[in-house]
This record gives sequence, C-alpha cells and structure tokens, in this order.
Amino acid sequence: EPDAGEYRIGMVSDDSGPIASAGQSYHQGADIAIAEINSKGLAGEGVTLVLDVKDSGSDAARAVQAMTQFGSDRKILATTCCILSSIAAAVSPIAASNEVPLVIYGATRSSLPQEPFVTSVVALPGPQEVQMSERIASELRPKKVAYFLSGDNDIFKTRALAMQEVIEKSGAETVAEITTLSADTDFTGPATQGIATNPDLIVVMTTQQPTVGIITALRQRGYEGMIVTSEVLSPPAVFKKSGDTIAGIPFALSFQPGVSDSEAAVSFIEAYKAEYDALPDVYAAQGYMAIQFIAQGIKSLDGKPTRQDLANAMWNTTEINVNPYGGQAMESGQARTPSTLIVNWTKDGEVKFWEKP
Amino acid sequence: MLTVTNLTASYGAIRAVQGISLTVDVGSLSVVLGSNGAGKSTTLRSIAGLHRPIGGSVMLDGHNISKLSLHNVVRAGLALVPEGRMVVAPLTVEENLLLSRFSGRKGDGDTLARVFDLFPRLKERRTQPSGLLSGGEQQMLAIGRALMTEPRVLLLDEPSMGLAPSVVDLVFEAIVALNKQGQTILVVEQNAALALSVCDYGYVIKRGEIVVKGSPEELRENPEVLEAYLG
Amino acid sequence: MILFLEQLVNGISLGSLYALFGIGFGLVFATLGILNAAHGVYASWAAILGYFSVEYFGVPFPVAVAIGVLGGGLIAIVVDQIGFQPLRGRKSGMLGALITSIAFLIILDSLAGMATNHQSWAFPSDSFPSGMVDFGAIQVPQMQIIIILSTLICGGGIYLLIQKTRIGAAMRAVGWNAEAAALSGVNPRIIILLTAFLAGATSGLAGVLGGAATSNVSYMLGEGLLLKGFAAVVVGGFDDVRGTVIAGILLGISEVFVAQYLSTTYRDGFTYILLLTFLVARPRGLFGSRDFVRA
Amino acid sequence: MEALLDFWSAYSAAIAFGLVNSLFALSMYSVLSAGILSFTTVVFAAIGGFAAAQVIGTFGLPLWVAFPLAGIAGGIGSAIIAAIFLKLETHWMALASLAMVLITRVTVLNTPSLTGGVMGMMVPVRASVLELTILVAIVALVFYRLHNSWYGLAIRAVREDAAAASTMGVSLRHIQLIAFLISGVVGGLAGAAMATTLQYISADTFYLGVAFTMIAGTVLGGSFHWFGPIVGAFVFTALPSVTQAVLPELQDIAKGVVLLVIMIYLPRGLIDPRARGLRKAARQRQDAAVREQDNASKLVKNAGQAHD
Amino acid sequence: MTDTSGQTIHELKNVVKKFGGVTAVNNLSMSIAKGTVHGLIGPNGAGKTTVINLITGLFDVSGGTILFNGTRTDTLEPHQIAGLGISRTYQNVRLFSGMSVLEQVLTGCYLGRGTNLFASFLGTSDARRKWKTSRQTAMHLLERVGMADRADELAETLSYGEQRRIEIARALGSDPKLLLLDEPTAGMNHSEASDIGKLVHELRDSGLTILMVEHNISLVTEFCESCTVINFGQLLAEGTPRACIDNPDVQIAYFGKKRDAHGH
Ligand SMILES: Nc1ncnc2c1ncn2[C@@H]1O[C@H](COP(=O)(O)OP(=O)(O)OP(=O)(O)O)[C@@H](O)[C@H]1O
Ligand SMILES: Nc1ncnc2c1ncn2[C@@H]1O[C@H](COP(=O)(O)OP(=O)(O)OP(=O)(O)O)[C@@H](O)[C@H]1O
Ligand SMILES: [Mg+2]
Ligand SMILES: [Mg+2]
Repeated sequence: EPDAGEYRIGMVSDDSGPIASAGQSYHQGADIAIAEINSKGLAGEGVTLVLDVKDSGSDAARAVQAMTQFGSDRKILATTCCILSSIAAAVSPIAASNEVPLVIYGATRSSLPQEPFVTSVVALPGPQEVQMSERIASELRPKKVAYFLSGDNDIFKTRALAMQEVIEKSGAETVAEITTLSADTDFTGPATQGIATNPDLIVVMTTQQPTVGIITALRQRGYEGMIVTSEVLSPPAVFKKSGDTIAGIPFALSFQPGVSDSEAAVSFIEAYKAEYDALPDVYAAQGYMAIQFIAQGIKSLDGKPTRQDLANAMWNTTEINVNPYGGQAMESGQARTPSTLIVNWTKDGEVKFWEKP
Repeated sequence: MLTVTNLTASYGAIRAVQGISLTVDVGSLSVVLGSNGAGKSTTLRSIAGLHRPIGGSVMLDGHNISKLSLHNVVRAGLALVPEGRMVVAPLTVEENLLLSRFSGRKGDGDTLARVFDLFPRLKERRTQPSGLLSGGEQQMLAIGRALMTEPRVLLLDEPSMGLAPSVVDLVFEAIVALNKQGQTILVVEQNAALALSVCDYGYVIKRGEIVVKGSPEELRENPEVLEAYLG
Repeated sequence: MILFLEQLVNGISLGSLYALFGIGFGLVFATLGILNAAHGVYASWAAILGYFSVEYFGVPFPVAVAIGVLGGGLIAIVVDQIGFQPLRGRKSGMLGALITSIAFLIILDSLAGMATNHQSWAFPSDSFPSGMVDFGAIQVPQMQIIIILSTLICGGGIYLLIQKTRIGAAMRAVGWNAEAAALSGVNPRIIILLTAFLAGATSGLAGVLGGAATSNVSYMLGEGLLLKGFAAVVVGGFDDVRGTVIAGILLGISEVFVAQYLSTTYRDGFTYILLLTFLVARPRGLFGSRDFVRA
Repeated sequence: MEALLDFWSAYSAAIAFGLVNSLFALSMYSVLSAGILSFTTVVFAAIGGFAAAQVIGTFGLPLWVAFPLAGIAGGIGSAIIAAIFLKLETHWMALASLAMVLITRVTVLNTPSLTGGVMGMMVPVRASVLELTILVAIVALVFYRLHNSWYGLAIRAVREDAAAASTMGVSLRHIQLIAFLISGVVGGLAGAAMATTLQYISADTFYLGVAFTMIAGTVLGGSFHWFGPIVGAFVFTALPSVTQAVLPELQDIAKGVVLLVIMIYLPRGLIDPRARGLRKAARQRQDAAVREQDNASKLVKNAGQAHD
Repeated sequence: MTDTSGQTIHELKNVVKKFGGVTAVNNLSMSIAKGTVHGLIGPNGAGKTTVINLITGLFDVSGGTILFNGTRTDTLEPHQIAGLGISRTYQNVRLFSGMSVLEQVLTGCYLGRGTNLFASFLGTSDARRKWKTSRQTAMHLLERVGMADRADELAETLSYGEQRRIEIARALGSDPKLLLLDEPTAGMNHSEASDIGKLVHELRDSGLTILMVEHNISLVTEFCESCTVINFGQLLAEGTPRACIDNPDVQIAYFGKKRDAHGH
C-alpha cells in the first residue's frame, strides 16, 4: 500500500457548454467516488484523494490548456477527462507527453488508449444495441423499419448501422433513413417524412437532444407504433422533460437505478441520492468508476506513488473492483462491454426491464 | 430673453470657447462674426445643447437651459440651424419637416405651408430622401426644420452657406420678416456686409473670446472688422 | 402530394419562426445600427420565463406567452441601456456595439444555463395548444398555425409602424443620428427604448412559441435562431420588414425540402450555397435597400 | 527555479493559445482595416490547418515546411473567395462570410479523406511556444511595415471613406484584394498554428467559436492599429484563466462583464491611435496658445520700448 | 510658360444624368480651356455637384460622353480618372476620420508616390527617399493653405473652414492637371475667401486648369476667366463671368429679379 497522505487528481470537466448536463453528472459521480474512497480507505490506509477541477466548457482549446497545467503540476498524480471524442483526442497526446495517467470517461471513440498513460473506462458501444435489436427483431417481427441517423456523429451512426444489419437480417425492410444533426431543434419535417413511410418500428439513434425531439415530434404527429433508441434516454431529467411520451421505449445500457442491483451499484445510488437528492444516471456511474479505477491503481502501489508506476499499474489492471455495472473487465487500458440491461421508462417515471408490449 | 454668461466649452482638452457672455433681447436680431476656428459654431452648439459646455450658464426666459438635453432645449423654444445641416438623411424632406411635431410646439400645417412658400424647391423635392438633396437644398431644409418648431429664439449658424444668391436674399428677407414679427434671432454669418445690414447688434469672436461688440454702425467702423470681414 | 403539402406547411412554420425572430434583429440594425449578437438570448430567456411560469405557477399558455414577450422586451431594454447607450456618439462604429452585445450574449447565456441547469426542458404537452387542426387533405398542428399568424401580424404591424407613422419616422431618424432627430424635438432616449423593447418582445415571442412547438426550452434556443434570423434579414434587404418575412419563410421552406428531398447532411451547406448564390446575383437583397447618402 | 519552470509549463499553453489567437485576430484585422467585416478567416484557417495536418501527418514534413505551405494554401483560398466577395457590399459580405464558414464546416465533415470527416485529424507534431513566437513576430513585422507604407495610408482612407479615397487614385478593388490575400495567408498560418498547438483538429475547431474569439479579440484590442488585435487576443485568451482562478462558478459571466466594461470605457479598444491623436492635438494647441501669449507679451514690451 | 489657353482640356458632350425620375443633368455640353479658371454656377439643385461627380466617375453617366485631353473618361473607374490627373474637393467636407492633417494630404499624394506598394512595404532606400519627398510636398501644400502649423492634429478637430483648406491641399497632393473645386470658400469670410482666390490664381499660373463651383459671385467675377451657368441641369449661359451675370435669364434664375449682381 502507498504512503498515507493526500494525492491530487485533475479533472477536466464539462460543467458548462453545450453538453453541460451530462458533464455535471460525470462530475457529481466522481465526487461521490472521492468521498467513498476517502472514508473507506479504498486507495490505501490513510490515503485521501482530492479532486482538482478545471472546466473546459466543452472547448478543445480550454481543455488542452487545463490538461497542460495538470501535466506540469507535480502535485497532480493522475487525471481524468472528456466526454467528447474530439476533446479526448486533443488531450491524450498531452497526457502522454507529460507522462501523467489519464482516464477517459465518456468519449466512445475506439483506440484512444495509449500505453501506458491513457486508459479508458468507457466500453465501446455497439454490442449492447445489437443484443437489444436481436431481441426486438425476434419478439416483435417488424416489417417496415425507419431509421433516424445522426449526420454529424459517426459513433451514433455506426451504432445505428449495426442495429440495422441485425434487424434487416430478420427480414425487415428499411423504409427510410432520415438524417438529423446534433444541433437541430425542429423535427416536424423529419417526423413527417418518417411517418409518411408508414413504418411499424422506428429506430432513433442520435445524440440526446435530437432523440428526445424526434420522439416527441413523432408522437405529437400521431405516430403510435414502436420506437427503440439508445441510453441517451436514461437520465431522469429526460423523463422529467418529456413525461410519458417516452414511456415504453426500450434502450440498452449497463447501469440504471431501479434495475442495477449489485452491491456497488446500490451503495453508489444511495450515496448519490443522499448527496444530490436525485438518482444517478449512467454518466454519473462512469464518472464514479473512473475515480474508482484510479484509486484501485494507487492502492496497488508502495511507498510514494509515481505517475509512471501508477500508469503501469492501471494499464495492467484487468478488472475494476468497485463498479456499479456488476462487473467491468479491462483489457490493455480499454474497458470491455459489461452486462447489458434492456430497459424502458414506465408512465410513472420508473425504469423497468423492457417487456414485449 | 437669451442671456449667456461666461460660457466656456472645450473638446476634451482643447478649449474652444472661453468665457463668452452675450445677451439677445426679445425681438432683436444679433449677429456673430469671426474667422475660421474662432469658436462661433461651438458657441451656438453650446447654447443649443448640441454640445455640453463645461462652464457658464444659458438662460432662456429666466430659466437655465444649459443643463437640459437637446430635445428639451428645442421644446423650451430654442431652435438651431446647425453647421453641417444635420438633416436626417433617410427621411424624406416632408418627414424631416414633420418630425418637428415631436417638439410639442405647434408646427401645424400652416407652418409647413409657410416653409414650402419660402423654399419652393423643397416642395418640389418633398418625397425625396433628404440625404440625396443638393447641398443648398439641404441647407434650406435645415432652416425649414428649425422654423417648423416655431421657436421663440432662433439660432442660425451660417445660414447662407451653400445657397445661391437669390436664396440668400430670400433667407435674409425671411429672417428680417420673422424678426419684425417679434422673433428673437442670433445668427453667425460670414457674409458680414449682409449680416450687418440687417442686425441690431453684433459681436466679433476671436480665439473663443468676444473681442468687439456693438451696434452695426460701430462694428462697421471698427478697423479690424473692416479689413477682415468687409474688405 | 400530401407529404409535400405537409412539408410545405412545416417549412412555412419553421420559416415564420426565423422571420419573427429576424424582424426585431433587422429593426434594431436598420434603425439603431446595431448588429446585436444578444438578440438570440432574448428568445432563450423569454422561452425560459414562459416555461417557468407554466411549470411553477401553472399560468395558462397565453399568459406564459405574455410573460415571455414582456421579459424579452425588458431584457432588451436593459441590454441596450447598459451595453449600447454608453457607446452612442463615441465613434466606436458598429463593432463596439457588436462586442458589447457579445459580452451580453456570454453573460445572459451563462445565466440562462444556470437557470435551466444546462438542460433542455419542454412545456408539458397539455399546457399549450398541441392538437392538430384538420384541413381535409392534411392535418396541421395548432402551434404551427399560431406561429404563422403571429409572424404575419407582427411583420405587418411593424412594417406599418415604421413606414407609415410618425413614431416610425422618429425611429428611423434617431437611428440615423440621434442629435439630428433631437433638433426636431424628438426624445431619442424614449424612441430607442421603444425600439429595443419591440425587438426584444418579438424575439421573445419567437422564443416562447418556438420553445413550445419544438419541445425545446433551453439556454441554447436563441443561438439556433440567430444565424437564420440574420440570414433572413440580409436576404430580405436590411431595412424592409416585408423582405425579412418573405426571406425567412423561404429559408424555412428550403431547409425542410432540402432535408426531405436531398440530404440533411448537406442541408446547411446547400442552404448557404443557395444564399451565397443569391447574394452574388442580387447583392442588395430581395427588396434592395434604398440609398440615401450620396456618393 | 523549479517553481519558475512549473509556472512556465502551466501557463505556456495559455501563451501558446494567445499567440495562435493573435494570428487569427490579425487575419481578421487585415480585412477589417479595409472596412470589411468578414469571418472568412475561419475558412482560411481550416484550409491551412488541414493542409498542415496532412503535410505533417501524412507526408511527415517538418513544421517549418508546413507553415509556409499552409500560408500559401490559405492565400489561394482567399484569392478565390475574394473573387466572389468583392462584388458584395459590406453587410452582405459579412453574411456571405458567415455562410462560407458554414459551408466550410459541411465540406470538412464530408471529405473524410482530406480532413478525417467527423473524426477529425491528429497532428503528431507540436509547435513550441518559441516557434509560435517567431511566427507571430514575423507576421507582426509584416503588419508593422504595411502600416507605415503607402498601403497602410491607402487602406485607412478606404476604410473611412471609400468613395473619397477612390477620387484620390486609390483603387478600392486593388487594396481590398491585397487585404484579402494577407488575411488568407495569415489565416492559413493561424490554422496551421492551431493544428500544431491543439495537435488535433476537426470541423469544430474551425467553426463559429473561433470566429467569436477573433472578433472579440480584435475589437477589444483595437481594430484601428495592427498591435490592437495582438493585445486583444492575449487579453481575451487570458480572461477565462483569470476568471476561473478568481470566480470558478461564475467564470463565463465574469468574462462577459470584463469584456463589457472594457468596451464601455474604451469603445475603440485598448489600442486607439485616434485617442492618441486627440491628446497630441490638445497638447499642441496648448503649446501654441502659450507661444502666442509669449509673443503678445513680447510685443507689448517692444511697444513699450518704442514709446520710450 | 507657353500659352496654351484656348486649347480644350476637358469636355462634356450632351451629358445626361437621371436618378430614377429626376433628371439632374440634362444634355449638358461644356468645355474647359487649358490653363484657365472656369466657373460653374447655377441655382441650388441645378446639378453642379452632379457634374463634378460625373467627371470624377463617382456617378455613371446616363448618356453622353466626357473627354479629358481627348480620352473618354465616362467609362472609367474613379481611381483611373484620378490617375489621369483629375482631382477634386467635396462640397460637404469629406476628410478621413482618425487621420492627422498631414496624413490626409499624404493620402492625396498617393498617385505621386513614385514607388510601388511592394517597394514601399519593403522600405527600399529609393522608396524611403520618395516617401520623404512626398512628405515635403504635403507640408509645402499645407503651408500654401496656411495650415502647416496644424499638420499633426487630427483633421476632425478642426473647424469647418479649416477643414475646407485641408481638402484643397489634399486635392493638390496628386499634382493634378485639372482641379475641381466644389464651393471652396463656403463658410469663409471675405478676406479668407480672397486668400483662396489668390491661391487659385497661383495654381493656374503654375499651369493647372481649375473648374470652380461657387455661389460667391464676386469671387467668380474676380478670379474666373470663363464661366458656365446651368439651371435644371441644362446650359443657361456661357462666356465671360460678366457676360453670364448680365444675361437676363441668369438674372432671373440665379439672382432673383429684384437684385442686381453687383450689389453688396
Ligand atoms: N470636434 C472637435 N474636436 C476638437 N476640437 C474641435 C472640434 N470642433 C471644433 N474644434 C476646435 O474648436 C475651435 C473652434 O471651432 P468652431 O467650429 O467653433 O469654429 P468656427 O468659429 O465655427 O469656425 P468656422 O468658421 O470654420 O466654422 C477650433 O479651433 C476647432 O479646431
Ligand atoms: N442620388 C440622387 N437621387 C435623386 N436625386 C438626386 C441624387 N443626387 C442628386 N439629386 C438631385 O439632383 C439635383 C442636382 O443636385 P446637385 O447636388 O448636383 O446640385 P447643385 O447644383 O450642386 O446644388 P447646390 O448648389 O445646392 O449644391 C438636386 O435636385 C438633387 O436633389
Ligand atoms: Mg463654424
Ligand atoms: Mg452642390
């Protein structure tokens, strides 16, 4: 175990800017982890971790500045960052060249990890939706399927295409592929276009704002058929905003209060609820796990931990012990896909396992 | 009627007018002479509220108007025909004239007709954006606009500038006629001979100070005035 | 055919929103000479205020709209008095005011972000007219009808106000040169306040109506409108409200149709290439703008 | 010593971005000083940025080869754009330039082979602060020389009154074309500098955010003298760091307020040659007045002597 | 100097200018003899300034041709016309804001800079020398209009009459062959105006041709050799100033019936 004392972790957060709502979740999850680690000695006897936060405002240049400052600040032992893949790509080389461990927590681009300094606790998306698509295709047997794709987010687009492949294999016909952009707000046009093709299943795979907007527009325009989407629907705030419009729409993820029941999940949810009087979402869980991952690395070291040793330890980790997913394997600094939960909101604002209607 | 005491004005650190005092009696016509850069325009601008003086007072009918903002000075009954005309370019001639209805002073249809009588040229151009008028036409408009507010005191800064001789005559006839009707007038004019032939009292400004004042006869005899202004 | 008609209505409604927003933007530019980057924030705040009054005080929708409109107008007045008034008559040109408006954009945007917790909200679907009106062949959402009518009424009203009334003449006069206007006894301050209020109020109206219709009340709402509103104003020909309305609607229609028949990926690119081509072909906009200064 | 080094490495990123933003601001200033409000700098920067990324990343050429190439690429881009734009009038040009920015974004997103598309591109080489300083110094020297040449005089005349300038023999087209070309070259360099400072560029790097930064920086610093944009770019870059240190929760608001206060008190920017001119004029008049008084008193003295 | 008078330097042939419905210049022909001071007078709105704008290329003609030294100029751009040696002042003073008095005049010297922009950018020794020469020229011109001691001041801080003088100096900067003065003495008193008149004569004596728009008739009679009177954009009279003024049509249109031109 390492020497007792205070160790600092730098976090480049997204507390403001266009993705601030997710950014705040990550930040709060990380704070919960710090509190838990310090009170339970998870990083070693007498070891306390302190989070040093710099807000990037979702701006790559500001993130780079923040990471450079962390990198050159000898008191910082490790860093964590980044929801947007573009920002992650911009700060990773800085972490590597400054030789400071960086744990990426939100960005889903593949091949971000760099041995040994840059690791990622984000499972690459895809397999979960594929599982969900298989279930839906076999249980609902859709005939005509319309897809809403993201025109400026390749990751979401790839995920949608993976689903499309599965669904088409089951014999369903693709009647429409409608593209929207992340910054769009008016979806009456796309919704009209989608409904006009008369689909019995609509797949919405876009970033959060458009997803909610498209679903609302579809329902307002009278579409009553089946819709499936992604985990962007999971934060409680989304339900608060959209109400029962989104009830019954399935999505796949790894963590969800009300469904996740591992010991770590339960204690995380409770701590989060006590602190913020709200339920954590999957983003908060990731922020939490990033810090737990670092703590686990620190705990495995002796004496005064160095950045280099910590990085090596983390790179060689194969399992994150404290995680709300009920199991999180790591391989060469990259999280593997954990178990999949296929869930939906109910009309009264709870999340339940999805059942065929 | 209009009493200016110890008026001092500057542009930043540049002093343009230093301690000018003058009195314009009710119904009188006074004229201000001075060479380029003497501070004539600055004096008029400061009296009318177009420039904020740094010292001195301007009394109109016993009320101090030196702290009033421009539009309130106009509403109090003082109108200025400024140097550089300052017509409202995007507005038509007629709109420019009718804007005076905001002064709360009469400016009824009659005044409009009188202005058009005085300057038939403006009537011909009534629907033209005033920024497209010729220089002289704009000068007419600036004078017409001041008349539209039916002021009690009228300040004119080189009204004859840019006007053809016949129009200069018309303007001065109008000035005299207005004055006869009891209008109080203060005019800055470069055409000294013309100005001195109609006024009751005159001032000469030099480097921001009044250096000579007196009746037109006295001014005409003053050697300095003779040389510089009457030739 | 039905799809075409439905999309046409969608386009007109979307474009009306751009136009409604653009009217005030153009008004302030044409009269006060300010390129106001903060114009979008009025819309965001109006939508947020309207949403809050429904959410926390349960007021009926028309009251929420009124609150948003009033709020938009008042914020516009505050911005004008703090940000633009001190620059008047100080030879800073258009750029000085552009930067103070950017400063207000930053300030009001972050305040709005805090007020909404950086999230997007929506009017509860039963709080505003969210039904559809049956026109036989097609059905049209009530909100779309409300938006289109509001735009036509505001556009027409403001056009008449500016071109045909004395107040309108005073507004144009003050915008050209406040001192020149004051020489006729016009109180520039009041005219400026009125102009700012009108601009803020129409922006606010666009904000609340748009926020309700698209189920998106967020601090970023105005940002999306800003560029489109600006485009509508320019294409329409700065000082003509009619141009703004027509150009805004055309812009909306083109967006919807490009997305429908070409591709969304190229939607913005295509729309802006169209716009660029138009500008090169007709460099002074739809209605041109009258020259009033001589060479 | 170590503390000093730490300080340097902590703030070197801020300084680097200040330098990069100076280039952006100077590129915008180049056209602004001809009276054109244009955001096409963003376009030139995108051209230069991706060109540099390709040159360095794909062909492995060194930084100081990439910079000139990026400048040339930006210059070519600006020549094409100027050919279209110089037909337009000011406000329309501003909008057209915004349209160009959006078109560029769509183009970048849809030409993945050149730009990496939505994924963007990594740049394997980082420009040091020293290298950036040299680059900015060279560009500043160019602007300094321009300012003090006939071009500088002509462009100021064009900005204040294009018609009057043309009757003095100044060709509007010619001057504006040069302004655009300089803007293009400097914009291309700015893009390359940005690419080698961030080491990662994508469509988002060259979008409205940077347009905002550069116009705010330019006007804040003063758009009437070439030194203004450099000062403004540094102030505007440092603002977030400073406000973050002082008021972390309200940093954006604080940034807005500082911007507002500066503009209200110095509406023509931090560097304003006109204000200097006014002060100078005031001083000279005072001197002249004093001299005149001296002369007057001398005259009186002489007169007195004459009477004797 | 050689006597070149009588030789036409500038000519308008049937020039027409319409603004929408307004015909500001209507089928006007006039010619200016080399080395003379030519007066252009007429009532307000007669089209005098428009004529100057047409000559300098700021307006395109709606019809007719304009010739300078036999070269057609009505199809040229303003800067090209300036390049041929035509220079002007403006009726509503148009100085460049933010520039010092000296810089205004230096801008006027742009055409006579003697180096190209690139050499001037590089600061070659030749360019530096030429720059110095231009500065001297500018200072000299300021002396001629009596404003040399104000060279470093911002032009916009000068009074109206002072600004007019700067305009004249600026127009002379390009060493023109034809100088167009639009009401150069407006806002000047008698002695100031005759100073300008004397300057005009000096300029003419040094070979310049001058077209002068003026409402100050005594100046026109005193300093112009020939004169054109226009009204409603049309030619009303031409000849010597005296002949023009005595023309009864001119008397009615320009002076009003009641007054004789020699008064005051
Ligand atoms: N905006 C200004 N800034 C600085 N100084 C100014 C400004 N306007 C005028 N001045 C100075 O103030 C003094 C007086 O100017 P003013 O315009 O009052 O003169 P004037 O007597 O009207 O001259 P003119 O006959 O030429 O119109 C002059 O020295 C002038 O240079
Ligand atoms: N751009 C324009 N559009 C419409 N009318 C115009 C335009 N420019 C000038 N005019 C009109 O053409 C006529 C001639 O104007 P111009 O300025 O040439 O007169 P001027 O002879 O110089 O008069 P002044 O002695 O008053 O300066 C005027 O009646 C004016 O209103
Ligand atoms: Mg004056
Ligand atoms: Mg004229």
